Amino acid sequence: MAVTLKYPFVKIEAPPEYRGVPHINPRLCIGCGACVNACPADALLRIDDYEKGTRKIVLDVGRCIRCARCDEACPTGAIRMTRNFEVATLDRKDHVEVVELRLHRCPNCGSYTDYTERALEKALQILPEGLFDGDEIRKRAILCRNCRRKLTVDDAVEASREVVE
Amino acid sequence: MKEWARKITDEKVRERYVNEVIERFRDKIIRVERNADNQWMIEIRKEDLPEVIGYIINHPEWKETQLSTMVGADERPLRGKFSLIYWISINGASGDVFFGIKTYISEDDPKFPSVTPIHPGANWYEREVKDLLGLIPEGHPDPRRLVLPDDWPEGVYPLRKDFHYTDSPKREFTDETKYPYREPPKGTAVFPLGPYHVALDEPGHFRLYVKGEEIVDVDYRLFYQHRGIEKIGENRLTYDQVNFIAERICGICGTAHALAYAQAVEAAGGVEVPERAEYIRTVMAEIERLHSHLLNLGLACHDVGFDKGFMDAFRLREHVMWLAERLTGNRKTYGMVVIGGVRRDFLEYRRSMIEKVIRELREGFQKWADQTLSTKTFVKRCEGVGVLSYKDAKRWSSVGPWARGSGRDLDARRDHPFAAYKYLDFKVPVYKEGDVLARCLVRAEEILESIWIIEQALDEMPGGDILAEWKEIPPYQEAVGFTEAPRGEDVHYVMTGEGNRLYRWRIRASTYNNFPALPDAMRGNSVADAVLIIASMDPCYSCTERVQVVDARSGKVRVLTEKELTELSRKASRGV
Amino acid sequence: MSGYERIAFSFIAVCLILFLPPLLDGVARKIKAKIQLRQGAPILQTYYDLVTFLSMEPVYPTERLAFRLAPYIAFASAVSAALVLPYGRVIPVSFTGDIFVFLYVLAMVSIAYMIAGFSLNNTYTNTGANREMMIMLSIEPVLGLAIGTLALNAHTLRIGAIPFAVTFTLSVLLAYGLLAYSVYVEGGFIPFDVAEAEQEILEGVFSEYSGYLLGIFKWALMIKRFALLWLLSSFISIPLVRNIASGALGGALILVIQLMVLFLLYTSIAVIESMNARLRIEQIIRQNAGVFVCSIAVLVLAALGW
Amino acid sequence: MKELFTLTVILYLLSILAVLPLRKNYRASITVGHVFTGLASISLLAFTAMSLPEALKGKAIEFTYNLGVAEIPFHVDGLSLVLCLVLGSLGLATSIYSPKYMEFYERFGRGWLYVVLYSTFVLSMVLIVTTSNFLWFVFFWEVMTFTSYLLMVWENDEEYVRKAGWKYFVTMHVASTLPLIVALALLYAKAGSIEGLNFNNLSKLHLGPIYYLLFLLGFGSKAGVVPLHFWLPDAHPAAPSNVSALLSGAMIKVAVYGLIRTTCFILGLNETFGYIVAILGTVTLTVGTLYALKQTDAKRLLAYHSVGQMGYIWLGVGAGIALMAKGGSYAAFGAIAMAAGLYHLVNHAIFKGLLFLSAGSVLYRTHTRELNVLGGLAKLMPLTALFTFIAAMSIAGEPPFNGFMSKWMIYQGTFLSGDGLLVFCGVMALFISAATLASFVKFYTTAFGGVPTRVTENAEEVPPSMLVGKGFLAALCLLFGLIPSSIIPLLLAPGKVLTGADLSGWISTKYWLVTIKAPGMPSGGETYFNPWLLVGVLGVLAGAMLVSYPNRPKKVVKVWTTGEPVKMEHYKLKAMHYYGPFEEYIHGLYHSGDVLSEWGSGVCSAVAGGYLALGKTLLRWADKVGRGITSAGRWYVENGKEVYLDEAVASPFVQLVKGLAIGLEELSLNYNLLLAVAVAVLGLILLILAGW
Repeated sequence: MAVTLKYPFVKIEAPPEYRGVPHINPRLCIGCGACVNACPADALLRIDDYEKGTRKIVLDVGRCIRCARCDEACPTGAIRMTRNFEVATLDRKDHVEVVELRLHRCPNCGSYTDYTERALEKALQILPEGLFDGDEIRKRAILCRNCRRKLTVDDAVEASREVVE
Repeated sequence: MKEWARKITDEKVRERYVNEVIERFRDKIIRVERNADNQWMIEIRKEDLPEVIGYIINHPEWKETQLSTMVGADERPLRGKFSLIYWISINGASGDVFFGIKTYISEDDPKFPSVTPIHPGANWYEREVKDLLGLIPEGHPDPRRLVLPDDWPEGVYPLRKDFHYTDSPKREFTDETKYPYREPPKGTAVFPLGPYHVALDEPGHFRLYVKGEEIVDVDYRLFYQHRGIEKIGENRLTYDQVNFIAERICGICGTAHALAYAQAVEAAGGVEVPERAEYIRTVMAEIERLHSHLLNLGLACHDVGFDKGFMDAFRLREHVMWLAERLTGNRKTYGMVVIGGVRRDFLEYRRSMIEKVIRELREGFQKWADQTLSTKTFVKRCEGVGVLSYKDAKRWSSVGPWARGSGRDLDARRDHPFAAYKYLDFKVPVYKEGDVLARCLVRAEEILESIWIIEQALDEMPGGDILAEWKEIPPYQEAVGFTEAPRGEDVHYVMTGEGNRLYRWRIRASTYNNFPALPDAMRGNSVADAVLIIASMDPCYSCTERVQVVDARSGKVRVLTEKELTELSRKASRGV
Repeated sequence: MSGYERIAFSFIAVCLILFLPPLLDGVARKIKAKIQLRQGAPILQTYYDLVTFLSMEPVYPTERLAFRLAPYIAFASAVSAALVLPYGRVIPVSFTGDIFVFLYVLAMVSIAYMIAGFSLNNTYTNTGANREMMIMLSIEPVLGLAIGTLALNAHTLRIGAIPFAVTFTLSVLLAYGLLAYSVYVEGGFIPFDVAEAEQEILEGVFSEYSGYLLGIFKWALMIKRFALLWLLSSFISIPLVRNIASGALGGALILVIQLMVLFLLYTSIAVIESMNARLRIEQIIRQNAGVFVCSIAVLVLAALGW
Repeated sequence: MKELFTLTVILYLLSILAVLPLRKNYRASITVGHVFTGLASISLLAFTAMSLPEALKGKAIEFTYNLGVAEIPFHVDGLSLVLCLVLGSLGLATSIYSPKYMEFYERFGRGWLYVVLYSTFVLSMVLIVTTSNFLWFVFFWEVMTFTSYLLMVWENDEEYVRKAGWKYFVTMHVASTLPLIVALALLYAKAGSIEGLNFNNLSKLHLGPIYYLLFLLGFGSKAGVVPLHFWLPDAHPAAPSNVSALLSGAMIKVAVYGLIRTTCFILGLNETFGYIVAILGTVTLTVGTLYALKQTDAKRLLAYHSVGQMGYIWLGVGAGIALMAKGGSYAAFGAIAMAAGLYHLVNHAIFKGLLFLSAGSVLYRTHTRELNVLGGLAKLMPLTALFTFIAAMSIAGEPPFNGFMSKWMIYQGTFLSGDGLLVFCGVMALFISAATLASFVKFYTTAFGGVPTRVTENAEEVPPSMLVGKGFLAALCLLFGLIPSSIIPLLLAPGKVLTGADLSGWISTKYWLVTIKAPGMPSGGETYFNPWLLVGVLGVLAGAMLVSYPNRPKKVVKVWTTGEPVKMEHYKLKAMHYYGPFEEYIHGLYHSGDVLSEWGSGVCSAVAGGYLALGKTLLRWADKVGRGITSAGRWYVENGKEVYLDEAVASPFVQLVKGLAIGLEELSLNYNLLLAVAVAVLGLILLILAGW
């Protein structure tokens, strides 16, 4: 009536509540970086490359403390705590997950913005209908900050000009 | 609130105490301020430190006073000065007051009179501010390094604000930088214990000066893996993030730390915690106590070779671990406590799980206790061993079962009611013998008390929210948070800052106050009992780390293969 | 006794001496694991450990011969001592028939352990050696009284002859008890395993041994335990069948019973071990001294002919 | 055969004469002196070897020296030869060892005097064990005591040496010489003539139990038997190590010889007496060894072990006497037990001599004998370490060394005696054997184990001549351990003579196999031991393992200090803390040992008081004579710068008086004078009895 098991020769299931190794679902990840901001242990990194126009979300399970803050912060449910707890490995690279996303390119000036295409898509998706002028928002959202500011200033100037005239 | 809690937190008693201090040191006090419900800050000049602190701590009527923590802070960006706060608490049945004796120290003259000659419990604190802030305690009997490694250069103080947390000063290890251990007393040999020793789960070094097997004197050294958590907390992390790092200060009593931190911030920021959250916090703290005490009792058995008791205790502990896993998602580092409440609620099915486990545990533990205490050889090994007298326990400001085994009647749960303890009934077991057996018995009784507390908490738990909304914490507020961790009182001091960040965070784990008393308990005992005595203090266990080597030339982190690792550890340990 | 019987039984004996002890250790470990409600290591684990040790190069902390040769001496002594015990009706290599020589040769295992331990500047190995010596000191008189009682009764000190000649009186039964106690203490079982206490002194002298030196030394200690218990088991089993066992078949019968008693002893030792904590050395000394004083009465009984 | 003996005596005398002209040259005098003593020892060994066949037949060699004024009869039988063997081999070893070793004492000068004393001392012992007249026995006994005293206080600038010497001097005269003198007086009164004091004449007399008591006292105190052992641990270490070797190795054995010679051969076997001797032996071995366990002074430790090992010898001899007296089938077994005691006597002489010489070697190179500060010598003095190890294992009784063989035989003699009391004595002997082992594990490992300390780091191996001396003894340790048949027949001779029993059925020694049979033993119950086969099995097994797992350290690493550096000097158990808990536990026993020792010295001083009172009454008339002698002595000392040939003969005696005076300065003048008179009275009695 031994209470121990012949682990690792038998498989052990973690309970449903278990906070195991986090895993990013690359299909769902929009690269917003909310998880990176929430992570106390710096297990998640955001690496932007404005030359190539890519954003990498890097998850290093070796640094992860399983606090599940990322899980809570993620707007799309892309990063989830799995029930896996067996992380022993001889190669540290096994601990690293990378999600690479394309950064949105400003159609106006052609430079890369600091948000991804998917984030933009998602933001537009969850835009409450009817509250704003959808087309106006959409027009502005796809621009980079500089162009948007410029557009706003231009619009304002134009509007004031209209007022003046 | 229960009757006993009302009595202890009686506002009139508190006022009387505070007034007495103010009366007596009227001309010496610069400023008095109430920081929180039970916390008063008294500012004095640094010359008066020993007198005021000596008065409070050795007050004949305020039983069980102790130096709860001492904080040094670099307040130069704010006031152009360093500050020191000695937090002294009044415990036991006398009342519930924290005095923060604060003083400012200018940068030009970074010296202050040491309190250690009056109260040895200040020993480590003062050495620590010397190491980390460069404030020099004058008249300190043991001014050796405490925290920093041997090869850390002189004059670099990591906790000063002008030291960035990523800085790494150039370090050079020479023979002179070896730690200045005391010379062995005449006719003794050295019996080094640790940092690598099977029975020490923590890298600490004890230098037993032995005559044969008799321990004549003890020198020690700790802080082999000082992680600089406070610095990270002050620089890199937000309030919420700190909570999870705080939980990982210790692998055993994480919740106690997280709770102490959360309570400190809540006290500083005036955040009200929902009652249900308080109950859940209490249950989690008690579950943690259960597993910690079972672990410790098991290890005590293991250290004397009684592996049946060891395995049985761990088997019982496994129930608790399982329960924790179901309740919080992990066996340890529950991640339940956040500022303003808790993260997960106890749903109905979880509640019944708790009841089931608690029932099994009570039966199993009673059987275990019967079996262990009727094992003559075990009792023989524990009886009369490692005696810590009441005087020594008080002298070193010891806390927790370590102090309660020596007759100190203090318990933060009862003396400074936090979380839901004020609504619950429980006993605080105290034994006067001061030996290992007394400490084991304290822990054993506390296990039964914890079970009882959990049962009450489950019965009385109200409904409602589990997390309070809070928007902003006002900057530069100071407060301490305190919990009764399994090893004793944990105290976290926070000084809030701007930009959702702490200005100063001071962690004081219970072992910090218990450890310096170890030599007193070990002197005169046998080498055979050394590890047992150490285990009976229940020192903190550091989390395991992954080995990584920084190649000095390329500055790159190189990951070792298994073979290299084996070879390297062999070389390093053999000093080849 | 025919030559074939001699050769066959000697061969079996050598195999038992060399290869049975790790199995016994494995059995004891398994029993302890079962008592502690664990799965425990496989019964053959001790063999695996031994093979691992023996395949590894040692790391030497000193060049001293005393340290380097100690495992070999210990091994040779343990095996030599075991060789003079009866297996069935055969004593494989009879350089002596005398119980004292057996004990002294067996003590050389401890001496090798002590000299090795003391020959280093290391308080751990020193303490281990120191404790080993003190245990030996404290148990020797009890062992002496047990043998003395048997000698008074059987009028011989020959290991092979005592169990055949002994008549079971009260004193002899008590002497058997003393012998069992001495064997238990000498074998270094819990609560008397202070010399190799892992948590207290990092297994004493073994803290400096590694690789095949450690393997040989551990093997030697296992053989020493085997020899001690085989002595006890022979003393118990031979009188049981001494009247019916004759010829080669009788020898085989004795051997089988010896083995059964041995396993029984090991099992009960494992049970006692898991029910106890390790004692401190001064407690062991006090206890053994108490046993000694009480057991003087056994000798008195024997002298009176009871 | 007689010629060889005469040659021995002459060589010893020659050594005295040869050094007298060399008084100015310290080293030369000692070397020359020891060449002669060495030759004398060889001649003594040759004599022993030649006489062996006779002794084995149970016969004795008898001859007489006629000195004109007196006749000295000699009777050399097996018992004497055992002692001759001891004296010869120890004498040879010390003679080889001493010339180099005595350089250590060069600051004291007087090398020639040392040789004179040494030769006199050894010669007196040779004569004690061979003479067959009780008067001469006592005379030589006194010479032995006196010369040993002077040798003991050689290092007379040390306070403790003078104190220990004085303690020895007083105790020996009160507790050893006095009972013998009394016995002599009583016997003389009975026998009526000097010839009547010949042993064979005495044995025809019917002598009462008082003689047992007197001899027990006289020889017991000399042998250091508890409670009269208190002087020994102080006295033996005080002497230079080579002399300590002789004191512990030979002199106290002579006391055993005396005991056996007088009580067994003259008085006759007595069972009760045998039990008393055995019990005294058991008490002695227990007390002596347990005290030795806590010593940290190398030589003091060895001295306490001398007490302890004497206990073994007494136990063997006592059991032998008791069993032989019992008669019947036990007579033969008793002879074996006595042979066991004698075996241990020989062995103890050899290994204890070797141990003292080793301690001397350590002292010679490190100038200390404090085990607490020694360490690491095995690396620096490998051969000394090896010899010490052999000796240590011998005394600890580990097979296949000689100490084991004799202890084993003592166990056989006691455990198989069928007598509860003797069995219990055997149990204690077995226990103390472990204590001896403990003590010598400590002795060896503290001095030779570990890394060199500050005291020892500059030590190097001792000169070859010292090594040869020790090597000779180490070889004997192995010889008597591995080939017991080389000596057992000789050891059985006394018992054979005493009982007249045929031992062939009881003990057989075939080459290296010893088989013993005891009374009442069931068939097939004989115990036997074959050391060669043991060595063979051990060798094959260890060798096979060594071949399979070769032992070649390619790289030596530091010892494990659990991760923090520890200075090596602090990382070793101090000698004083070995076996701490055990010693603490038996402190009650130590206490009772102290009480016994106090009791012994109390009795001794009471007797001394009475003796002194007697001396006081004689003081008045002896005063003048005493002063005369003293002033004459002083005159000689002061004017003896240029010594003429006639004075060369007298000078040693003058120097003796001077040495005595140095010793006497220790106590108050009154006490001094009293004792001087007491000694003078003693001499007077001797002279009167001798009929001069």
